[in-house]
Amino acid sequence: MSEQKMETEPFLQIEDLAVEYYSDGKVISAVNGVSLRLEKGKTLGLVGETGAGKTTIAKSILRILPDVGAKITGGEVKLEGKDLFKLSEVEMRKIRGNNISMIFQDPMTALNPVQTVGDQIAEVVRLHSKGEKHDFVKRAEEMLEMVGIPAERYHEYPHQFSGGMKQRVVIAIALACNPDLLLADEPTTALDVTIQAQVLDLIADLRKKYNTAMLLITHDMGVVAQTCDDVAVIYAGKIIEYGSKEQIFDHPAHPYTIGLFGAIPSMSGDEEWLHPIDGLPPEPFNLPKGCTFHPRCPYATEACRGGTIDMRRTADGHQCRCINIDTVKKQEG
Amino acid sequence: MARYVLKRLLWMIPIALGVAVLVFTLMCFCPGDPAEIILGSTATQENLAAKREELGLNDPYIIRLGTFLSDTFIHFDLGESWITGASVKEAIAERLPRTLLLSIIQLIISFGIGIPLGVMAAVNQNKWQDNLCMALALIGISIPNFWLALLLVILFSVKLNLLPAMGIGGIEYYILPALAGCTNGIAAGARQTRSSMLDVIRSDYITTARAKGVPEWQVIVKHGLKNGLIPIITVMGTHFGKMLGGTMVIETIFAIPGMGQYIINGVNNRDYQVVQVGSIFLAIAFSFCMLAVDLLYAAVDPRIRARYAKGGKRRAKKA
Amino acid sequence: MMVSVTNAAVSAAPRKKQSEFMRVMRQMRKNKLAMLGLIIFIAELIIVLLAPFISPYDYTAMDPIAIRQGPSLQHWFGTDDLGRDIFSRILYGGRYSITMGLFSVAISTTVGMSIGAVAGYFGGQVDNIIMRLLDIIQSLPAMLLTIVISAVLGSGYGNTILALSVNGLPAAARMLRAQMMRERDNEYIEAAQSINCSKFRIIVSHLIPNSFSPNIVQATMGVANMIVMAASLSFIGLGVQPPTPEWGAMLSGARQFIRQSPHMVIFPGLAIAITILALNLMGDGLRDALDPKLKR
Amino acid sequence: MKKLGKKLVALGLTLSMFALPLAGCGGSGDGAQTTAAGGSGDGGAESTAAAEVSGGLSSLEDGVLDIGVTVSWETLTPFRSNIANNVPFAYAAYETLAKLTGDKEYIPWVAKSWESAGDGVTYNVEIYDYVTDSAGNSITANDIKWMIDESKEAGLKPCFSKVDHVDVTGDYTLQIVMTEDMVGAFEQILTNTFVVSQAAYEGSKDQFATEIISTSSYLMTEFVADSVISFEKRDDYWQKEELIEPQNAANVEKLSFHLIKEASQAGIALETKTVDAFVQLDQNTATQFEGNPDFTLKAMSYINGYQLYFSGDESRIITDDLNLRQAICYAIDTEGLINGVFAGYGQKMHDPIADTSVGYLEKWKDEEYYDYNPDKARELLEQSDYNGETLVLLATSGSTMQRLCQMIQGYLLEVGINLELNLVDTALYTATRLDGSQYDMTINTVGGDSLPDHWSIRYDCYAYSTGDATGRHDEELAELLRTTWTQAGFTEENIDAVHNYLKDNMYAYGMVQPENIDVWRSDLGLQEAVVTNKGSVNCLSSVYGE
Repeated sequence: MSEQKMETEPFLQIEDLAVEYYSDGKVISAVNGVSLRLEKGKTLGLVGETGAGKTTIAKSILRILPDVGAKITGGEVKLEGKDLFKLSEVEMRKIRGNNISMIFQDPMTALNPVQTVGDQIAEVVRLHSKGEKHDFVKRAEEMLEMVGIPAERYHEYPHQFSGGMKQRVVIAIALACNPDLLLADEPTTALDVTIQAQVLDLIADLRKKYNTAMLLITHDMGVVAQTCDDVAVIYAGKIIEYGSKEQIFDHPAHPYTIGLFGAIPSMSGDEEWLHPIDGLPPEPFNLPKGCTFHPRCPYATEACRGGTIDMRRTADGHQCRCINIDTVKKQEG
Repeated sequence: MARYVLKRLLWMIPIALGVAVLVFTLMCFCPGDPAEIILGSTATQENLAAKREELGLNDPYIIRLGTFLSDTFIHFDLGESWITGASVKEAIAERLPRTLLLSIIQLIISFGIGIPLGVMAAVNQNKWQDNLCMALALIGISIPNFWLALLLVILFSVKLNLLPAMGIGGIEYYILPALAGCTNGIAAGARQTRSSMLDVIRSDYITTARAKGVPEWQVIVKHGLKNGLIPIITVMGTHFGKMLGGTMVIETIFAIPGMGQYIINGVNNRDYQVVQVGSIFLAIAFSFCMLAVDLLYAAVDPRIRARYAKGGKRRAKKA
Repeated sequence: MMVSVTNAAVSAAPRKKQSEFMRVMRQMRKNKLAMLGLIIFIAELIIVLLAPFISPYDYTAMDPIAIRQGPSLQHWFGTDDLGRDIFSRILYGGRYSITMGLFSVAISTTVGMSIGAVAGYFGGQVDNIIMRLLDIIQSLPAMLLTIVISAVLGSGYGNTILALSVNGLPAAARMLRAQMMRERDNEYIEAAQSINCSKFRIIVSHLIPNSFSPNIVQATMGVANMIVMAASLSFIGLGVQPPTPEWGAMLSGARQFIRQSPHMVIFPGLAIAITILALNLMGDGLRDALDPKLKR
Repeated sequence: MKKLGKKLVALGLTLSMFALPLAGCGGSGDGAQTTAAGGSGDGGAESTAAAEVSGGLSSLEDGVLDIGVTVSWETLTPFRSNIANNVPFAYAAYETLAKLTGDKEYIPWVAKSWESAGDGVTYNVEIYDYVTDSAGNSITANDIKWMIDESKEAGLKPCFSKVDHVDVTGDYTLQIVMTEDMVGAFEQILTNTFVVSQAAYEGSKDQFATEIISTSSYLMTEFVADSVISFEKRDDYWQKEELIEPQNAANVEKLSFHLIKEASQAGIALETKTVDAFVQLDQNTATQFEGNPDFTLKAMSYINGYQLYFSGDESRIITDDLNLRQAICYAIDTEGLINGVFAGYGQKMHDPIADTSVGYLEKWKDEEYYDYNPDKARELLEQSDYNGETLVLLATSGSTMQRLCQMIQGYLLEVGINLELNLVDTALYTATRLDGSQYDMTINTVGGDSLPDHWSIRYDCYAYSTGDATGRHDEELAELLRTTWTQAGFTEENIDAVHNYLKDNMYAYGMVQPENIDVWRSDLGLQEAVVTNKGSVNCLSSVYGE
């Protein structure tokens, strides 16, 4: 459905991914038709409000959606040409933690409280590499040093570490087998600002070292600006704007993206009022027809309410899912 | 850790003393005169009076309590049963292991069957396995164990002639009594495991484990179950008391000469010595098992182990 | 005085209680199985209360011809070894068994909560002594203590209730104390202290209403345990004696005929099992409705 | 709704699964007949299907005769109280000077002979001079004297308190002097003095608590308190073959007695061959084996009957109301009791004392003794000054006693007498039975080897501080009793006089004398069973078909 066909196969290709949840009788379409592309070593920022389906996308790439209520109902995810959804569970397990790994949002609960920190790292190494127990321990100690934790603390338990230190352990686990793709699900949200910077720098150094591609999920535009190459804005399970960082930051085309930028206090101008986007994100089980943003969009026209809204190319070449790009561009100017 | 265990062991002495005083006082208020029971209905008044004097029943309460406590706790002379003259120490040495063996087998079966059932129910929640497990658990809790004991005897000993219906001997003698006694335990274990596993499965470190490529069953058992064990152990600990009590009834049905029958006969025959000393030993054995359960906490959860190591001031929350 | 403390608590804050009660009921209605349990239990209570009118035979009438007959049209549950109709005896027996369970739980919960309240609020030495006493009582298996006490008090309906109520007591006290300890550190208690509420008022109108919900759940399950315990007591010859048609006594009396006329053993056992099943369903529903995070 | 449906289906599925055991034992219900089969009225009848006598003890798989019992010893000490002294293995454990047989005569055992010195209190006893125990110690008169003195001092068995002193008159002869001339007192010493070597007893590590060194023809091989006790025949038994009385013979190689108190398990133990025989099986459980060719039932009169004692205490209305007491006796249908409670195994009594006691006159059985007659009962009730008060019946809470009391309650209600049951456990019963003010009637099974024995503890108003056993003060009856105590006074018309006095004043009403039932595997080929004085088969000395 994307306009131009890239010459070489992209490193990671997601086509029309759709995921539905079932809870007491109601069907919730968390992700309905998401297509993304990521080059090797590059970073893609996935930005949107909570509940827009960001984490679901990451989890469906790794196929670790909690199977009680969630089901992938369509689309495909190709990693270096191989469609992950076609793989058997055993093959998928070889990829998890080895080719693709994930960092989670809340470090406080992301580590197993009854297992030593070192063992948790050694476990992922053991799963994906041959060798004796002491090799894995050595590797785990290396990773601890690499993320700035003294190796002596190998045998300590998660409750003996601070939030920031725990996130470092999670990162050590994720990067222990030098994965090709790193899915970072809001890695710094639960940390305070000073620790946030250290963690981001740590991720950046390690990625440069192993040339790891990263899908960064966040709702913090500052983090996107600092680390991402491309940006995709997601709203109610659909990508509504997709382009390079410069294109999105300099010329946001979709009213929602503009609204997002409007909600950030900019250091330069002294705005009396921030412009929050009025209204609330739509109920996932009965999404509005046509453009899902039209109830909250100041530029909504009759056309927006009906029919499917496709991605359009904007002036500077990035894509946007809005039929009134021109009128919006004129007024925002 | 050793400090904590020592503290708990020292703590058992006042508990044993407390139990001794409590049961002694209770037995004093028991109607019925032991002398008449011993000598039977054909005894003359002089016989009875002599017997009462010999048993010291005429002394005031405080003196009798004093002699009893000094005999038991200082001289470790556990005396003889008033009715049969059999030494209490030997009787307990013979019977306590049987009752404890039966209770511990029941505990192990309850853990052994209860937990996997609970995990299976939690893993495929709301599927047929879940409903079946929970229905089984509900039935298990509802059936009184002595009634089930009778039915099991009919089914397995009489109809199928597989297992001995009564008496003591090899391990096969303990299967039916243990089975009858532990259905409540299995049911409680399964229900508790299911509810704590449901909490655990939704937590983040399970997703982390899955993201690491850990096989599903390892995720559930190694990561999930190990974290869910604390509330399960708590329920099992409290349930062990009920099981030990239940064993007393099961013993009467399966003609197992254990502590239960011993104490019940003691109470019926107003055999004060047997009931008092029997209760003390049952209480001590019970406290040892509860201590073992508490130590299980520490073994399973490092956070508690840390608290114990730090002088163990706050004992693990029992609620 | 202690006993009245808790009754006063319930009446002292009815308004807040009402909404709480409604919320609990709404939540219970959602849980189908809990409603099933509630319906079965209520049905049992009604049938048992109407026993004199709906039981086909007088439960003491002996019919020397129909000794130990299996279930038939005239006698739905068959007759026992003295020719009495088992169906009517189970209806009457329900009065004894269920009320025994209810009363003993009521006593043990009330007294237990009073002790728990005192220990919970005053803390320090008082709490320590009470807790050590409870340790001693709890270090004995409940059945043993009940046996000794029922031997002291003698057999019979009232005495057995007292004997049974002893073993639920430590658990109720401990539970309320633990809950109160948690509630005591909340701000609204400090607020009440700051406007120098008397200690008594704080316990009655603030601490207890917020702490006793787990006790309710435990009480529901407690009734089931007490019924089984009462039946086991009769089984070993203590507790209620056979002239009174209590289910446990019927079961105990009938067990020697299990080979020739098993129906005498099956029906009382089933009656006990169904009552406990209903109570457990209610207990589960109540626990989830009252405090979802309390999924102990 | 779909979710609930699935839950209910699962619930139903498991319910049916649990119905399996119920159906299992339900199925058996129709197997054995359920109606109470009318048992044989007279005692001692064998109701076997005429299975031909075969196999004998050789058909025992493990060569051990396993016998189920309902009473057992917790300790094996020879100094015992009267509790559980009717255990079937008593004869295998210890021998006594003499043995009281099923047909009420004293046969010599360790004692060679004994005779009274004429003054009614002194008796000379001679024992065999070649008696040895299993450890090889030889038994002399000193051992016997030591045993009697020790037993008297221990005060466990009241019969020894009637011994004044014992003198050794020779290596194997001794003289026993009683405190008073009482019929049967000396004989009780003969049958209750265990023969044990003093040296062996004092050398034993725990005074024979868990081991036995006795002169018995059996050696105890295994003992687990409250569970099992096993014996093996000794080959070095001291008595010469030809001098062994048939009641003392040792005809079984290996024996094992299993304690099974649980009523429901007794029948099952027989069915599952856990035991090869059961002594004193509960009558209702025994009906299950009637007409079953694999099992032989042997019913014998029990030594005691169930007696209804009326209170003699002034405070009770029943004490002076003879009409009320007689009305109660006529209101009780003893045949109904026999069928309802003892499944037909029992006989109506004609005196509070059972017919197995020494001194029982057979002619009493032909006399009219308050046969069931509700109209007469109502008539007597009119004449009595009873107007609706609730009488109290005190009894123990054993399962048989409970059913008996409930039936009596039913019978009295029919004629218009309200009765309240006060069922208590044994300990409480022994505490209140002597206090006549606590009850109007009490049921007990008081026996006694001989009549005076029974009478002295029940009706002698000088026996207890409160009068007789129910608080009655009847000097005239006490005089009458005393005439029968001495050997000389133990004549037929004295006994008859007491019988008629009790019958006319109705202080106690003998209701039902149940029959003990011993159940045996038919292939053991039990021929003529030797019967003990307690009314059950003596498993040691009985003859089994070879």
